[in-house]
Amino acid sequence: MQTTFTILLDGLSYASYLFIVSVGLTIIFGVMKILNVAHGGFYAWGAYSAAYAIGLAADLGFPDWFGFVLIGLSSMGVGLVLGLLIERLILRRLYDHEEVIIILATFGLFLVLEDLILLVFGVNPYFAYQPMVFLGSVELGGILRDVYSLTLLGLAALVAFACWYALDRTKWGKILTTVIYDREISLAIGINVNAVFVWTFVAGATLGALGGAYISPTLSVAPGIGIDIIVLSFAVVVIGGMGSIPGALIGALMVGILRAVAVHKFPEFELFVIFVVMAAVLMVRPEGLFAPVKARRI
Amino acid sequence: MRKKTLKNGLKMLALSVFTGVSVLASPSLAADSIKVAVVSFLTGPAAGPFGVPGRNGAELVIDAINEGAMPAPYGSAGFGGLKLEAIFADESGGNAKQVAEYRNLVEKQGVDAVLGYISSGSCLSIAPVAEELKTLTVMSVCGTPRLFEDSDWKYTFRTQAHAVGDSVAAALYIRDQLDDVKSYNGINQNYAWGQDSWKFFDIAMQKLIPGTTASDNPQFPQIFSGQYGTEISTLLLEDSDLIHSSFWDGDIEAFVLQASVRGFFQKKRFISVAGASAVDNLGKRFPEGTVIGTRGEFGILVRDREGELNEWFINAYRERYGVYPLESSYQYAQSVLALKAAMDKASADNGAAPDTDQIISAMTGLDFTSLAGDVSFALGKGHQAIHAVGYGITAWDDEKDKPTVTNVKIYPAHCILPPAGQLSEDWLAAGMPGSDC
Amino acid sequence: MIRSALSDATIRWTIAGFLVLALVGTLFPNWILNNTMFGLAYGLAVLGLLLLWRTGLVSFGHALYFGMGAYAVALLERYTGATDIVMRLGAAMTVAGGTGFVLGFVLRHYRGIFFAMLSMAFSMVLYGVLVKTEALGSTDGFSVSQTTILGWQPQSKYPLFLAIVGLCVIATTGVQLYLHSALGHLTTSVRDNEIRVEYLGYSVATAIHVKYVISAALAGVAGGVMAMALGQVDPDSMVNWTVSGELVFITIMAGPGSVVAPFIGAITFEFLRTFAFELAPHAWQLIVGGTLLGIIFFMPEGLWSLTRLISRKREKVR
Amino acid sequence: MTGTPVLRVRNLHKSFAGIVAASNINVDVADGEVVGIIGANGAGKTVFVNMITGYLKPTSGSIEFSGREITGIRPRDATRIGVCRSFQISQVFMTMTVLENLLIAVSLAGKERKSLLAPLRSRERIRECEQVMERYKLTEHRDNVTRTLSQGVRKLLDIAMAVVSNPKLLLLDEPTSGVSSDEKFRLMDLVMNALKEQGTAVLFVEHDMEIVQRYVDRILAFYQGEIVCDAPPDVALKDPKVIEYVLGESHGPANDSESALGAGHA
Repeated sequence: MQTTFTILLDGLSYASYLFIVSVGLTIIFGVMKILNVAHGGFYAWGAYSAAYAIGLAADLGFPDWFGFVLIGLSSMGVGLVLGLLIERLILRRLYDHEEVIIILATFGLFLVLEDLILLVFGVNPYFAYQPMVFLGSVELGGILRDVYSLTLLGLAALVAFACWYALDRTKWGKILTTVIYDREISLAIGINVNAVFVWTFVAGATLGALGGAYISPTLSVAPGIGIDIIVLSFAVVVIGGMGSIPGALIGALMVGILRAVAVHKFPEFELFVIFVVMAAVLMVRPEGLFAPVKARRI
Repeated sequence: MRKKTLKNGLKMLALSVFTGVSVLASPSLAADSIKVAVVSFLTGPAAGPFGVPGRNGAELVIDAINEGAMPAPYGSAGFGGLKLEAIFADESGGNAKQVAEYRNLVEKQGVDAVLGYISSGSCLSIAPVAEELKTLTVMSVCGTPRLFEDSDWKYTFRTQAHAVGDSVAAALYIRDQLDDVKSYNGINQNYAWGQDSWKFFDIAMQKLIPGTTASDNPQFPQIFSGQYGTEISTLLLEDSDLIHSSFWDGDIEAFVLQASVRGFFQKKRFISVAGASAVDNLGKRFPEGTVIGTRGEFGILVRDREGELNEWFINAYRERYGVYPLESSYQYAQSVLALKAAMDKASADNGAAPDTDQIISAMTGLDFTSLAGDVSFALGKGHQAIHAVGYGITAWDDEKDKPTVTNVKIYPAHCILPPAGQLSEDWLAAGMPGSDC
Repeated sequence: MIRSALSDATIRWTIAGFLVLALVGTLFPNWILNNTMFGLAYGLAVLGLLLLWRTGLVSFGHALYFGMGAYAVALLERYTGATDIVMRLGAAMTVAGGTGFVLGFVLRHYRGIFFAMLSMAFSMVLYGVLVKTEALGSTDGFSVSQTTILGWQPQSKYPLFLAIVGLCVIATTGVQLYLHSALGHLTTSVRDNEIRVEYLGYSVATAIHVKYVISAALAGVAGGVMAMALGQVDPDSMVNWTVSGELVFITIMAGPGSVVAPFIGAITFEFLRTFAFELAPHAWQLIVGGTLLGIIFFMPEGLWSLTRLISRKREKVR
Repeated sequence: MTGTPVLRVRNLHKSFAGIVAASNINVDVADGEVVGIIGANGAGKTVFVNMITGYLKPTSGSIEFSGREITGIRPRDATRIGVCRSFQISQVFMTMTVLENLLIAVSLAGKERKSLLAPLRSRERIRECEQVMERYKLTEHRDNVTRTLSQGVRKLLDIAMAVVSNPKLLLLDEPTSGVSSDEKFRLMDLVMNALKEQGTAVLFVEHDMEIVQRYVDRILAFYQGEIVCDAPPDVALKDPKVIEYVLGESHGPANDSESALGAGHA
């Protein structure tokens, strides 16, 4: 019982983290049909800039809670700057290329972003533990847990709610849904698809950066942290259905809980199990468990 | 017509094979200096805690020896009279990349010898290539006993005692200093070093403290994964009293930070085989009361120990780099000293500028003095060093406002390592005959 | 068969080119020899990807076969002690080709992004297994001892180099002959119009399956060659998704123009990497990534388009 | 009508999620007969063609080809036994030349699969393709990439590719749609004469009544998935039902979206 509860909680908190990162990826794919490998770069940049800012603020004597402000600011900054630059300067010119070529271009971007991190932030790991220490711990299921990791659940719920609200309850959401459904019709009825693409990409990038920034206090922020998260979030997005937000939620929950069960009970299957599920979903239901409605034109 | 060209082509091909074979030059050292690559992690999670301090330790001692500025017995200038020109290379990127880099160092940059390597993975993959390229390679930090127990190497040496010593010393220390350990578990990295460390610790515990029980669910996260929430939960849920860990790079710092927020160190005794770098790097954030080792008479364990070499090293290092030398600084310096001792001996036996074979025969089975203890190449047919290993308990020194260790206990080599010619697992299984500590 | 092969100009030039490489190889210092062998290994894998690309398919999971080939060599030695080149390459090809044959039954129904993703998922399954299994070397991988050639232990790297060059000649010739056969021309047909191929009476799935198995076997051989040339296998530099990405990168860089392009591309890549790493160890990925973007923007046909540029200039001069 | 018909369709029925696209279709086509299929958009013409060539599986009913049951057969198997088709939107290999297109078609038409491993450009194959190009007046476009050719030429190529295997039954889906009006008779003359030489039975879907009248032996008029008239052209075109349901609407431009198959693959 206690074990089950702990596994569930570990899984949920890991799933929340995966969801925050993956939802950006899935939004970008849904609207722009781009599978963005550079998303791992946004994640890493978010983590680095937040960790750097938190460390700097601590040295300057700011209170520990200020870290939360910095997390928000740095993810928005990264999303805005990198998102705008990359969409405007690079992706914009590639929209008429084959989708696999675009994937490859984002792979190139990812490599570039990785090394820019080394050049800007250096090669040593950063520790931005202040916000985690600030929130302390609480006993749940017989063991102490750090409150910070639990707040991930709340943040994920917030992100999910915000996505739902923006898509379902605002005019912007209607426009977005139209573009997702049919790009040509949207153009025909006068929607500025270019603007939609830019802001979608910025929003997706910001969410990726937010994932990195928010998780940074709980890990050592070191070169290469963006590599594993890409394939994990690909797995999440593919399992749930590329382009589907509820899909990303389900995918994240499945991956998170599977991983937690594996680590607790069958550690040697930790990585294996995630990709087996990914492959299985692709084989049985290639469009994912929660594929968004598509305008079929065949 | 076509046939003829083909025939001629084949002839030339045969000729070129022949010349290709004969062109292979035999290794020889340059006249007045020797070029040595020093390999350690210069980027990534292992750079701060291990790679850079190791590199600095080597650099400091190399420069001092080149200038003849070391205290006795290393006061003479140069390595067998030769100046050592060091190239510093990065160890990160995985084993395959290290092998490629090693080939580049030897074949492209033309180094005469290679010194260093922290990860056991690197050492295991480099040794066969060193053999192939006939290049003297002195390993500094890595710990897996497989290196010399699975094979014999001519060109590879290791100045660091292997993981069995660390594990047996750990079990001895627990027996001698902690009285309430009934059960234990471990969190170790998922590669040679982590796997070996846990395996040997487990056997040593069973032999030295009968009645204790090991958990059936030891954790093996991937190296450099940096995030241990789930593993910490797993360990906390169990009722093991003591947790063993051989984490050494940035992972130990990440683990300690994540675990201390969750009250891990109030609930569990923690023994860290090689995490002393975190004691310095995390300062007050490192939990007091942790059993800490440095895999030898290195770093924080000997920080206050007297002795000319040790004091010179600490002072010179602090002067140059502004911080205390860490475990890896000692380990790299120890490799440089081994090279110095061997080359001095080889040049005394053979005249100036010894060649690789002469250095190798001088180094084989050599006894030499390290910064804070003695070392001898006693295992692996004279290629694997043995030395004493110690542990202590972390504490905060309020007066000096710096971390310190108490209850330091050093176990001599014969208590913690198998005698020559015996495999570690056999020796452990036999109840460690000859170990009388 | 041989005569018809030699009547093909590309094949003649390819053989001549490799012959020159073999001859020049006698003058190479070891490090160039090594890097060239790495390049040739990558080239073999890329040759397989080129086949798929001409069909309009991009696999983001060919590190699966590359890694399998490499591990086949390492495990064969570990469990049987065999170090002979024929057995090593045979094992690498069989394991990779066999796996490709089985997975091909699934993958042949996928296109575009789904093909890319499913390939990636399969390769990451292998990665997950290798990294977590101690018996398979976990993150350390294994060392691979020097290769013997029909029982002979060469004292230098050159004989192995020569054998690899020979292998490349066979592979390139084979692929070129295949591409010129009716079945091979179906590559482009399938990319252009699957419906028409079906209505001409041929199974698109079979056409793709054949290509997939060939490309898997080539990647397997490539992994085997890499293991022999390097002397080490490990999951992160041979099976992880970044390796698949690198292979696709070289494919794009080389361009689909010719069966020689993969080798030119791969050798260029290997030297680019070596020098970039030496000159700017913290910026080499930046250089590689920037090159990739540059090629996508300015050279959509890859490096091979340079040769066409040269030949066009020559025509003008005439 | 004597002997076994080339095509015998009995009680064919097809519905998509409850919507009936074809029902109660009974047709016999004799050797060498030319049959025109007319009907308004959405009347079920292309669905019918798609069922016979195996792209769609009928919900019920049976299709026999030369006395052999072929209901629900796969397209490639239909092709192999001699049921071929052309497409409303020409389906050719756009990045290849006319010769290469035909070479592929010829090599796949070979009964022996071994030939697939031989070089594509064998002398015999090229000769065969040259004959086909001669017959369909494609010789001048021999080495042009099809992407650069006019719709009419592509249509011709499309049909030529369908015919190289000498099918016994050929289905042409709107052979003149998208072809300019001065080209269409030239095209149809070429095609129908060539087919007559081979003795191929032809079923063709057509909106253009001029074309229909000129070439067919018989007309099948579709309305809401059913055949409302099956008669020679002079009879059928005067049938009141045909006039009301078919001709009344069919003079507008052909709408591409009707085809469940053609669009999206262009």
